[in-house]
Amino acid sequence: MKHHLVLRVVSKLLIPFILLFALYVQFHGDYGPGGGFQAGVIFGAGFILYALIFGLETARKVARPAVIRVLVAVGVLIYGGVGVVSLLLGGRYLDYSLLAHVPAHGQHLGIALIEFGVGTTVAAVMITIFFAYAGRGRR
Amino acid sequence: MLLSFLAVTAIAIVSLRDLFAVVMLFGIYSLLSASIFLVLDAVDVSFTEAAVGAGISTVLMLGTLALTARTEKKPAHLAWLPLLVVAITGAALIYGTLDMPRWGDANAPINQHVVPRYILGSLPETSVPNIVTAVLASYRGYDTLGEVTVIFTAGIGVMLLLGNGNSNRRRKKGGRKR
Amino acid sequence: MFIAAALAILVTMALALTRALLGPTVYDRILAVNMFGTKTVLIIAVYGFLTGRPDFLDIALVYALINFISTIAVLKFFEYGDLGHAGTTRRKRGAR
Amino acid sequence: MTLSLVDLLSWACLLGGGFFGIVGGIGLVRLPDLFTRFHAAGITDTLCTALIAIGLMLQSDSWLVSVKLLLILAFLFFTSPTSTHALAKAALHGKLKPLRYKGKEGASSST
Amino acid sequence: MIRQHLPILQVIIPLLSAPLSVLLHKRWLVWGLTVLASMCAFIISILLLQQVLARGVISYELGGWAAPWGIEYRIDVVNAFVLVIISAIGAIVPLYAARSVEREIAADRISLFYTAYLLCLAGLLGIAATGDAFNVFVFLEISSLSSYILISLGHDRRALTASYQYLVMGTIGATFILIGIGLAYMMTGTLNMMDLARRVPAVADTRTIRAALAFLTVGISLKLALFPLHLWLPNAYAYAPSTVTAFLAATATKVAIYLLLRFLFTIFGAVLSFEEMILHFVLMPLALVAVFSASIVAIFQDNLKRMLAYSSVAQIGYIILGISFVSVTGLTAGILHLFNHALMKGALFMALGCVVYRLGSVRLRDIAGLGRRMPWTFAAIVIGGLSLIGIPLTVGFISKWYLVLAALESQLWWVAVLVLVGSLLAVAYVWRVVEAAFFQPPPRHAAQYQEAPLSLLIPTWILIGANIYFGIDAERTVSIAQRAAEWLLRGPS
Amino acid sequence: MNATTALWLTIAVPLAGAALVVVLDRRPNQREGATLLTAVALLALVLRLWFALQAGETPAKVLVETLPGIPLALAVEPLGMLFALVASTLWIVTSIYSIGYMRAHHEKHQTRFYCAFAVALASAMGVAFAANMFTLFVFYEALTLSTYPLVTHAGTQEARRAGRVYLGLLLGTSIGLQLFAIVWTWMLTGTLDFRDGGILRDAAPPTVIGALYIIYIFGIGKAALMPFHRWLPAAMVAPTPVSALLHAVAVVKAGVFTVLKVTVYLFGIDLLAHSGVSEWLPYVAAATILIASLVAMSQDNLKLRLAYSTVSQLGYVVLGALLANAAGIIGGAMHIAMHAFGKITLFFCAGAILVATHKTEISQMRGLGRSMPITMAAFFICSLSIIGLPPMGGMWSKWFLALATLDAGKLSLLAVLMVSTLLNVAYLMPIPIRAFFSSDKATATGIKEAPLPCLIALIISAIGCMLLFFYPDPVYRLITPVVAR
Amino acid sequence: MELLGLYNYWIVVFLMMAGFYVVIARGNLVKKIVGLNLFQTSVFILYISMGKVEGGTAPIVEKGITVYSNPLPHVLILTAIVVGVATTALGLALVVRIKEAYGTVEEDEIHRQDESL
Amino acid sequence: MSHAISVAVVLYGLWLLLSGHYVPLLLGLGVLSVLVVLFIATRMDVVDKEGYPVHLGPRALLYWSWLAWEIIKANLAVTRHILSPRLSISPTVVRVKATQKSELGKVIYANSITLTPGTVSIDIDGPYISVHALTRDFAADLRTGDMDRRVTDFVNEA
Ligand code: NA
Ligand code: NA
Repeated sequence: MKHHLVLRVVSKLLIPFILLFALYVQFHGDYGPGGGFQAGVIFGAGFILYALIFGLETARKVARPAVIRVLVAVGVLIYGGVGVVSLLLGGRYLDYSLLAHVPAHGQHLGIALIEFGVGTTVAAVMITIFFAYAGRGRR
Repeated sequence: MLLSFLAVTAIAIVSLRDLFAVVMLFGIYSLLSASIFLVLDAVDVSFTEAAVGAGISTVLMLGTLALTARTEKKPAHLAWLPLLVVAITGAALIYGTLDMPRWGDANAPINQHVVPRYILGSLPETSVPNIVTAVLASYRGYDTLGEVTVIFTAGIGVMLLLGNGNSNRRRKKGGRKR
Repeated sequence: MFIAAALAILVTMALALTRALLGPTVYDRILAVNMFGTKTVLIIAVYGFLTGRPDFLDIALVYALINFISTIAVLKFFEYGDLGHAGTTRRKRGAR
Repeated sequence: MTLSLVDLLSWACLLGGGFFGIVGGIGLVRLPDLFTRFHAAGITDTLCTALIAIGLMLQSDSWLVSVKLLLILAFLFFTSPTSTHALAKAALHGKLKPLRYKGKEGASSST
Repeated sequence: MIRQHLPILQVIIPLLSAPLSVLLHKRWLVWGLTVLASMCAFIISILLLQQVLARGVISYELGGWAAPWGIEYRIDVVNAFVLVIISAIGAIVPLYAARSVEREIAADRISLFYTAYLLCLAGLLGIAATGDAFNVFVFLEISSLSSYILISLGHDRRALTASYQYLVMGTIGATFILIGIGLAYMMTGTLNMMDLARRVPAVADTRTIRAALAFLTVGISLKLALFPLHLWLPNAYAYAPSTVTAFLAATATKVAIYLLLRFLFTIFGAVLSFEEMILHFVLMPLALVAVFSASIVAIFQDNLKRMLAYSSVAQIGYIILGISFVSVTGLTAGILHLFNHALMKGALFMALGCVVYRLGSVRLRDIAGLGRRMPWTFAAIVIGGLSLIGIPLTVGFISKWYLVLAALESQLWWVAVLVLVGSLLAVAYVWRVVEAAFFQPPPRHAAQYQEAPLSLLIPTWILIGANIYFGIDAERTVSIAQRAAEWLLRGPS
Repeated sequence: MNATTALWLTIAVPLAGAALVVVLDRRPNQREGATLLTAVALLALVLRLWFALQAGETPAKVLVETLPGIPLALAVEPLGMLFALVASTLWIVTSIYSIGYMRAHHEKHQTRFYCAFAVALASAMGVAFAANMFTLFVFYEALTLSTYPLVTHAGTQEARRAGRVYLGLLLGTSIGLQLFAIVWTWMLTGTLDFRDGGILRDAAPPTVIGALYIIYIFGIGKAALMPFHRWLPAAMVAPTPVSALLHAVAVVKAGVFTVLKVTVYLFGIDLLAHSGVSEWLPYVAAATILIASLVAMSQDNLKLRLAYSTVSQLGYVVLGALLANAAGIIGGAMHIAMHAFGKITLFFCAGAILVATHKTEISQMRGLGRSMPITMAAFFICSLSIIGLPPMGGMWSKWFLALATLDAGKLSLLAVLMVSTLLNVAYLMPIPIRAFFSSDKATATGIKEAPLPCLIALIISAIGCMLLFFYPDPVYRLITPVVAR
Repeated sequence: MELLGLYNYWIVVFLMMAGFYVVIARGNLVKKIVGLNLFQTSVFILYISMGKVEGGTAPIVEKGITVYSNPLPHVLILTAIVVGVATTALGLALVVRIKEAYGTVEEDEIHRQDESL
Repeated sequence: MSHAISVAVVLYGLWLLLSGHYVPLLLGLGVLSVLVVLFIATRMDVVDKEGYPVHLGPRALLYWSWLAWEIIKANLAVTRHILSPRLSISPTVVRVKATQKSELGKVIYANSITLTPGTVSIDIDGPYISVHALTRDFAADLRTGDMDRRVTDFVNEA
């Protein structure tokens, strides 16, 4: 759809906004609706829009599958890693209270970290899935 | 009102054979559910359902339609057995609803046990005002680890089934046995 | 007053739903669904005010966003029959 | 309960928005073909949306809320013509012919 | 310090190894990691069982949140035993997989195959370890999704349809479970299993709780392939890669059965489940029909994997039968068979995998006379088959013994007869294989077939050895199963 | 050597022999050597145990506690000793015979054959020395499974079908009925140990006891009580040494031996006598005796005739057990030994004829006595033993059985014994008589005796038959303690 | 009021059963997945309904608000939605592969092909 | 480069508008987020004058207010048609020339056409835009070229 003038121009305008919005949703999930999962979906949606307009090959150059594949795993590892850190700090698995001097702050930090992990994996998986579907069509 | 929209949409989804229309209607269904979630104060759920049901699921279904077929074959006959199964299941559920607590009852067990701690404790214990986030990420953070793992699993699965979108590297082995 | 606006939007949604069900062409359905989506955005905004917690407008924004992207995806599907196409060579519908 | 000017204005906006929404809806159902229905949808996408958003903005007491409403409005104003245009284009390629007015002698040029 | 964290390490070691394996990427590294993780899980499960036997229930509060508020891992003798079963099979399978997978799965998919395997293992362990009803659902889905993936990797295209069918039925099951959990939560306000158990009696006479019980039972029965909800199983097992079949057959349905036990006995309690809801009146006939219909269908299968798959449906029938006696002996029989059947089916499917490795086929007519060419493989099949029949000195006998005993104790002598007659049906299908492999003339090209490689045979024979060892010295397993049964039926006393 | 060690070695040695046979797969001479060596070693071990028993020892060993309260355990007692003696003695003979037979007959899969043979013997030892019903059942099943490859040895369609019948009936009865009865017994008594006087006394009302006993009797399919006898004639497709083993030593004797054990040590003859079962159950055995004899008469195939003869003869042992008195038990037990020697010789003869002439039908054997005098003489001698005529061992067991029917006051059963003796004469005697005295020379041309090992074997066993007439005392003395206590 | 509350549940039950019916009665593999989604989404509505508290608002702590709806069902359903979309993605991927292998996504045609093998 | 910076500023402004929580952590995260977005957007090659017409500046307001008025007028007109009992419409398709040189200009023109009810741009083909009009009056209005001129002025390409 790259030749599609209106779409191309409008989506050029929108995509950075969508991505930024995704990050906003990521980091404000503590205060309002949203969080890592929703952010990941929106972030992925931004890439999906890009791929829809500019084509899969272009999109694959921007989001290289090898990198995305790593990110898929990294998100889970961030999440699980926070749990392991809390184990190492002497707490139960995923007990964030020990991450800071004040338990409540530790909790907040932990929540932010794991939400980030969630967002990473979700976004990467969304992109992966879309690429896989879109790549299957041409033969 | 929204529920009746939903019912209409559901009936249409059941009866239409144009799969494309079905997918579009499913998008509406999701959007409507999301609105209902919002009305029921589940903002986070509404958020997610909109992004997932109306967004991702629709796109995935379209992608599948693009790769498969657009219309459903006409069912050969009315399926009595499934109808019976559905009727029994539905009856069981209706039976189950008969002793449910009154809708919206603040004194229902669901609102009296366990949950007050979350509502009162979320801010002081986790300094997160969004109780849903606090419960999701901390009190029941382990569930969410599982959830991320589920997504991860789906990613792995799609990679294994459909490849990673690299069109140059088509199935080398020449497909499966026919 | 919010209720009046909400009801009006609901009626609009009902009309859009009618069109979505009637068709007759897929494009009619797409149009109807798209309109249904934007009206959902509105009703969410209004509902926020109705319940006195208007700070959930992010959700409405997400709806608008998703609505747009799905519409584009649908159209892409209809123009090219797949979602990964770069769009340099256009394929006739029904070629598959 | 006193009616302030702002309230009055916002209610007018809300009601107006609602009105145009319904009109658009009616048009969507009533008009004869896809291309004419675009115009009905256009009503709901423009004036209906704008009026309701403005009506709500007038009601909000936090500027943040107003800004977000404005953002939503702006977003819709960018995307809705875009999707409509894309849809029309797709329909055209999908071999869908617009209904032509065949009343008095036509002045329309060909596509 | 590590000791107190064993319950969670049990699950997160394989769980986190999965994403780690994606990072490692290289096939042999991933394999190494898989072996390491599954071995760790096995060792941990043994340690946990020891701890539980010595000191009673272990509770582990995740995130440091106390039980009804946070998610709790709660290991008692029942799930400690189940954990051992799963992780034991889980530790052997990767050893076996190394060569088997090489033959059956495309090279560029193997490393992700191990990722999916680790996820499946973690999911199953998670279901068994958790003390939270909703957490069950989450880990159920991890294991289910990964098993759909694993099944779909089968070489035959029917693996795809089998996987799809399983996906649909599994999701229906999971949704039923979700409904059940929801209804139970609605009436009690809690998701913690122990808390549920405490609070259910007060609302036990409500229709909602009954509906919850019904939906949970049906949903779990779908997952455990109780007749007539078993339709997904034969194809899934028949067309999945051999390694996957061996693993799933030995573990997946077992975990579902554990779940059924947990819900019926611990959470809803035997009184509600059986005295009021008289579930055993439903379960027992279904179990018996499963034993007979599936065994008879098994006799007529040409594809041996399919034959064993139907046999699995029958064996699940035995387990459910044991449970439906609602007695200590019956439960002992059920739990014992849970363990024993894992050993036999694991071994048998692995042995069939050896056949696949050499022949690429498991049809009856293709194995004619190969007993001499592949003596160890077919000897394993014979011993596994004997175990399936319930010949003494194999684990199968131990299960049958307790089943018959339980039936007689419940004054149901006819059920005891049926159990034994069912074993004879097993003779029928097992013996077709024995006859074909050893007493039919080999085809002309048979000489080209050699014995399967050691890396396949050794894991297979470890399990065969276990079949014999635990058949000869069943005291330990029996006593654990008995304790588990008493625990389920009478609670901590 | 310690008697306890000898006890578990009786099982370990044949198993080791089986392993050795497999290892020596490619070297036939060494392989057969290993078989013989094992057989001799086993006999030595059994004799060691016999001496121990005579010295008043009762060696016992718990191998492993399989289930709580149900160990896999061995113990020596008189009935088992008798069975073990018979089996281990005849194994040597059969081994010698097999070597000649298998080689002359160019059989394939000989390694499998000798291996299964050895495992079967180990199982038979296990049956003989089982200390409880569970252990007995374990080895009983092992015996079934280890003899299956022998039955299906030929691998032909017919052999496979016979194998199915064999396995189906033996496993069917043992799993379907015997195991059921065992579990029931365990539930009633909490033990499965063989004890003098039985364990079931006071455990259940007489009707239950009766029902349980019936299940046991029919569940012991190896005893070939009608209608569960079909496996035995079907198994005749097996190579002759196998038939000899099955019909004389291991399998069928294990069956009737189990009946005796169950009768004596689980129920106790006193209990049975009061339960009412012994009122009518002996008639089932009697019917088996008569019907099988009649069927035997109608068979032209020699092995089949011998098989039905076996069915009939097993009926004697079962009858002895069912009569549930001292004479019956002694008679039954002795008949195990007597019939074993007699019948194995007959089978050896049948096999020798087959090897030498490739003939299987009785009608083809006229005049064969002139070219195979030794074989036919042995056949004649042992036919006498089966019939129960002096100077053959078979006489003693029939004597005691007759006494038992009198003790039980069942004259009709005595009549059955008489009639059956006549029937035995009718279906056995014509064979040697026609072989020697028929003038049909056409069949005899160019035929020589069977290979030497075959001859040696059948001579030894025929002599054994005679010795048992002149020296029945050891057997008698071995058995009497069982009923004396 | 009592009945009205139940009435809402009954509609949800109807929706669930509509989805369930599509799953088990229809032969088109894509439609089955749609049905599955319908079924699950309706179950989500059931859950969320039970968490609603009369007079309560969204569970995000704000000064001056004391009555919140029950957040726990929301948390659970968030997870369930994610699980649902994961299942959908996987199911549809399977459908794509089935189409490639069989050339159809109709259950009966697939059966026919497998049987004729 | 300067363009990228101005885009970054716009994006950060957006962040601030969205956020509503002005604590150092979130402000910092905002900076980080903007940088990440900018990085990705640059890789995507979407940060150019076409996508981000920040250079148009205040003239936009002027154009938008004019457009708003047009939209209102058109809305009322279309409403009249829809609600008229006899549905007095006369749909036509016309081709109008877009005089803007840049693609951005054409897009603004096309979207403006669509945004005003009564006319929908249905295809862009070189310098020509095909427009579907609900009635011939709408078509005629468009053909005056008033809107085209204003767009061209707005993007400063006249
Ligand atoms: Na959140
Ligand atoms: Na317009």
